[in-house]
Amino acid sequence: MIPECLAAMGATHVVAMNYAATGVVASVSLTPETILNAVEVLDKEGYLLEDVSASDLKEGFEIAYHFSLFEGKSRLVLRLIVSHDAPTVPSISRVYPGADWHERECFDFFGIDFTGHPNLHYLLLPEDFEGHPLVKAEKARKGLVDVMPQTWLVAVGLANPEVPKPEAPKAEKPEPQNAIVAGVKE
Amino acid sequence: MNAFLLFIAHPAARIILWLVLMFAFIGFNGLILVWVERKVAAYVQRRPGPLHVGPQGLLQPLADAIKLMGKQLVTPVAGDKMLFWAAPLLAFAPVTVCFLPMPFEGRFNPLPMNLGLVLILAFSGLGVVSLCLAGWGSNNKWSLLGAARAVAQSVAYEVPLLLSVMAVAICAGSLDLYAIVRHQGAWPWQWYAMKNPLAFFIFLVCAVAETNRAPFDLPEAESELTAGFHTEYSGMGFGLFFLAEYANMVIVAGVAAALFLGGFQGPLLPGVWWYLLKIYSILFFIIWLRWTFPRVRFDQLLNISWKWLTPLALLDFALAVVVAGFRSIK
Amino acid sequence: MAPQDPGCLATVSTVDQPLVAVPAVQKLVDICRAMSIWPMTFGIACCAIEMMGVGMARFDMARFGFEVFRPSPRQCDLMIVAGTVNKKLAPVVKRLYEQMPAPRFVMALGNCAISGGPFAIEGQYNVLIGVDTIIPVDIYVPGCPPRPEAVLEGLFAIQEKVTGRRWWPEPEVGQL
Amino acid sequence: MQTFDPSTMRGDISSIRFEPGSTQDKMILNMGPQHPSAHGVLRIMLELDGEYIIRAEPVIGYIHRMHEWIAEQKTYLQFMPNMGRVDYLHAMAWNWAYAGAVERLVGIQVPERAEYIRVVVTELNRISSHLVWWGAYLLDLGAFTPVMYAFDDREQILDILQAVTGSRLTYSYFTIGGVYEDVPADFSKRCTEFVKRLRSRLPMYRDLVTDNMILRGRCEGIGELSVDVARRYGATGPVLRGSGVDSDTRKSEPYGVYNRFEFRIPTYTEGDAMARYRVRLDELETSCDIIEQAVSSLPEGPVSAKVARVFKPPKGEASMAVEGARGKIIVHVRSDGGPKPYRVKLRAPGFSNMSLFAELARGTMLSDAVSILGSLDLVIPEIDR
Repeated sequence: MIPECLAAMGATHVVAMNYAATGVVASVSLTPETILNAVEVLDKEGYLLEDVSASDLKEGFEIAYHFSLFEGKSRLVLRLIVSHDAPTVPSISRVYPGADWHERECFDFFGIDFTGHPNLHYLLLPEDFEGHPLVKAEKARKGLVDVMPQTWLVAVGLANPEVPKPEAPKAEKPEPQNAIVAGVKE
Repeated sequence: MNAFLLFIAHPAARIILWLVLMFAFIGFNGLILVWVERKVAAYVQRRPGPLHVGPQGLLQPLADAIKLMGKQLVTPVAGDKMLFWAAPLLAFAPVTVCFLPMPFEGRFNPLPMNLGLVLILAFSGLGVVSLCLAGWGSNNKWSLLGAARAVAQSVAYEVPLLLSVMAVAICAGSLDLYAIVRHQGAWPWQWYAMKNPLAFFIFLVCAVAETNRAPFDLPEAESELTAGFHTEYSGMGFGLFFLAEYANMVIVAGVAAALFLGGFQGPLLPGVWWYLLKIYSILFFIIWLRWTFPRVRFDQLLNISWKWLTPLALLDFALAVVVAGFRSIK
Repeated sequence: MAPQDPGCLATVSTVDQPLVAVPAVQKLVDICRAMSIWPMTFGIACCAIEMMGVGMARFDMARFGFEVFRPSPRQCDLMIVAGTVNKKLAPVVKRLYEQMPAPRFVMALGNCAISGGPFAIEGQYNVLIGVDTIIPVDIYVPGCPPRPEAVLEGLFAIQEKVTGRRWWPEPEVGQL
Repeated sequence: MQTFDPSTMRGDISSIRFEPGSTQDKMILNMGPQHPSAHGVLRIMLELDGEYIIRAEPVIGYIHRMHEWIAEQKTYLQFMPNMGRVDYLHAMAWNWAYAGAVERLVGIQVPERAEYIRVVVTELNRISSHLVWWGAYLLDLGAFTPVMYAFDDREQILDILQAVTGSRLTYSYFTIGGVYEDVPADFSKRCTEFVKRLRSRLPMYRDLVTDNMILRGRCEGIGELSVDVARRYGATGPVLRGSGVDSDTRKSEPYGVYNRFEFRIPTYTEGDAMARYRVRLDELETSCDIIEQAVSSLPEGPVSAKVARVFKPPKGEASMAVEGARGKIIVHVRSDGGPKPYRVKLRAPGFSNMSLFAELARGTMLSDAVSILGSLDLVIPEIDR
């Protein structure tokens, strides 16, 4: 399932994901230092840049790069986390020029500073806009453990495989299942 | 009655009468042509077109004209005010002169002279000056681009146009439109369009280009240059350009009808009706072209002229000279 | 509807002396104005497609004199604000309005142009709550997007506003 | 022309930023936001040398409508209507991408009939989107008539779809777990009739428009795009297929019931505007094929799984890729277990395709820029979101 090229990336974690449930084949955890190398690896393999998105978490801004091949179910997500105080990450627009606008969009919404970006300024928002609208309030932020699927958390070591198992079904599985299938309150 | 005939006999009076008539004709014709254009467009596009303003929308152009007169006239602050307002007048003024030597009717010639064709060609060439001034005076980049295109286009298409006209003039042995018409007959096989179809074709293409009509409407290319050279004109400033465009169309159609389609010659009907019929057929053709074809690109436009039309026209001219030469020897 | 921004009052409220002060002539001019309203080709969002649709063969607004879509604001009579106006676009809309020569009309087409529509959420950061906060609007046509029939009705309403009477028969209920 | 000093220029920051000091012999031209070929409110700043483009920079954001922000304020189902407004020309695909992503997140099985209906309405919508593009592109090239014919055909589709969805344009027909309502009884018949009608019109379009010499002159060899550039910029959809890559989400990651149908993915290898044009026209036929197959095998049954109005999906994230008329649409949904999404990211194909423009337009003429812009098939609200 996991493409072999991912080994050359220097990733901290490579987790195979269930495509039917997430639409992604593998999740690769990186750091700002390794992202450029990782992207170059993907470029050599002929991956297409789908998008660069960010998300505001307790741990910092999570930046997710989505790549896929021309054919087959091959979506990869490269993710890395930068701190709220100094959200800097090298720009990949040198390798993938299409990332230029995606990174500017992340700057618009979250204020992430992509170093080495040719023209990092507001793309979608007015040039005299102040602030970054998708940054959440401190208490509205959730941690990685709250937004990531259990399998991923276990694989990267953020949750213990033994401990959450009895807990997790109570916390996540039965509740939504009930709400969805039985909830015929029209 | 006698007094009137005497009055008519005086050349100056004839010219004045003719000019008055022509002004009425240009104005009225502009209105009719706008309606015809919209109706033809609507027919091509399978929709009703103007329908409810007057019977079959006949009053629509009148409403447009009166509305345009009632609009505020905006002068760009940074533009050259004098040039800006001189341009539409200059676009319209030569048009009236061009109607003077037009052979509407064989028996009535307001200004007998043997240089009618030269007069028309000289004055219709003035039109591009007005586009140039409009583009420059507006101080608008779109206008400037439009004006630059207009000048290049006009220069490129004057050449084959003149050559094709000269081919006919040489055959007819005259530059007087009346003489050229008389040189042809009432029936299609006696027309220059049949005798020299290449010149006719070249003339038609150049005529469309000279009047800035689609597919050669680059100076005002809507989807590229907003409105081209008349981007900044409001109200009647725009209206005059509009009117001049339609009047120019009539002029080229009139010249084409006289040079190639036998002008006022025709069986049964009085000549003026034949002439109008021929003019309007050509106009219909030009309108039809506009609603059918996409626009050519600028360099393609120039290529068509310099690489195809000009050599062809030269060839045609040479042939005409040879033919005319042989005929004179006989 | 008075403009909420006093900045454009000066441009809106100046009235020139009429050239011909004969009521009959003025009435005629008014009718001509109403029968020849040229809209600007200025589509912003979803409503622009319905604005295009109303110009196309099935609805054909040319029947009633709205034939010519002019790309240059200098030659337009009607600005159809067809879509959401946000803070980045607002100065542009205002400038376009100022570039149009008088008499000019503005139609707010669709809920976004009227009131921000589905984007007028508490705490939102970018969308203008109605285009009438920056320019005066003559006619509001609600819908998301309005059907072409509604756009036509809106255009008729402008004619009615200019001339004081409705020119075309009311459509029968349920006919459409 | 007036001389001016950029340093004293007030106001528009984008223009000042674009102007690098002295621009002798060059002209800075602002195309849009109100420009006939800007397809909405796109603005392009151009540096021109005569009519040749030295540098182009699109300025977008004039119709940024905060969809991603709104998603965080609304419940999962409440956000659905926004999907019809992201890309109003192919609203069904966006509907599907979002509904599909949420369905993946909670693990809902969509009933068979709903899947088939989804396919039919999405393909109908794709045809209508391509027809609008076709008309608008030719309008850009200065042909005024084809758009009327395109809209004529499109109105037939809208008639069918409004009977199904109750709306002409901004559909919100999909729900989480199926479609909102069953199709009317004569749906299949009308679809078949429409396909027949469109097929009979396509040869006319080819003869009158596609084979026109002037049109070819305006399209062939314009805006040539190599596969590598397309890949690095993330171009998808007809833009990518015009460069010869046989890549279509309907085939590569089949969603819904697309793997049950036989259809051909048209590709052309030239990579120019004409190739993109041909791909889109061929896709009309592809869509017709799919509609015919789907309509003829439309199963009976419910059209929607039972899903509560407000529900809480498990924490986690899901992505759904859908082939839209303009390319690969992806919706990423991230849930924290609450009733509202934690983050929704919309991947608009037009966004990536648009970013190609600066690359393609360099060195071409102004008229070519218009042609390239049209051949990329842009819907600005989708780009700005």
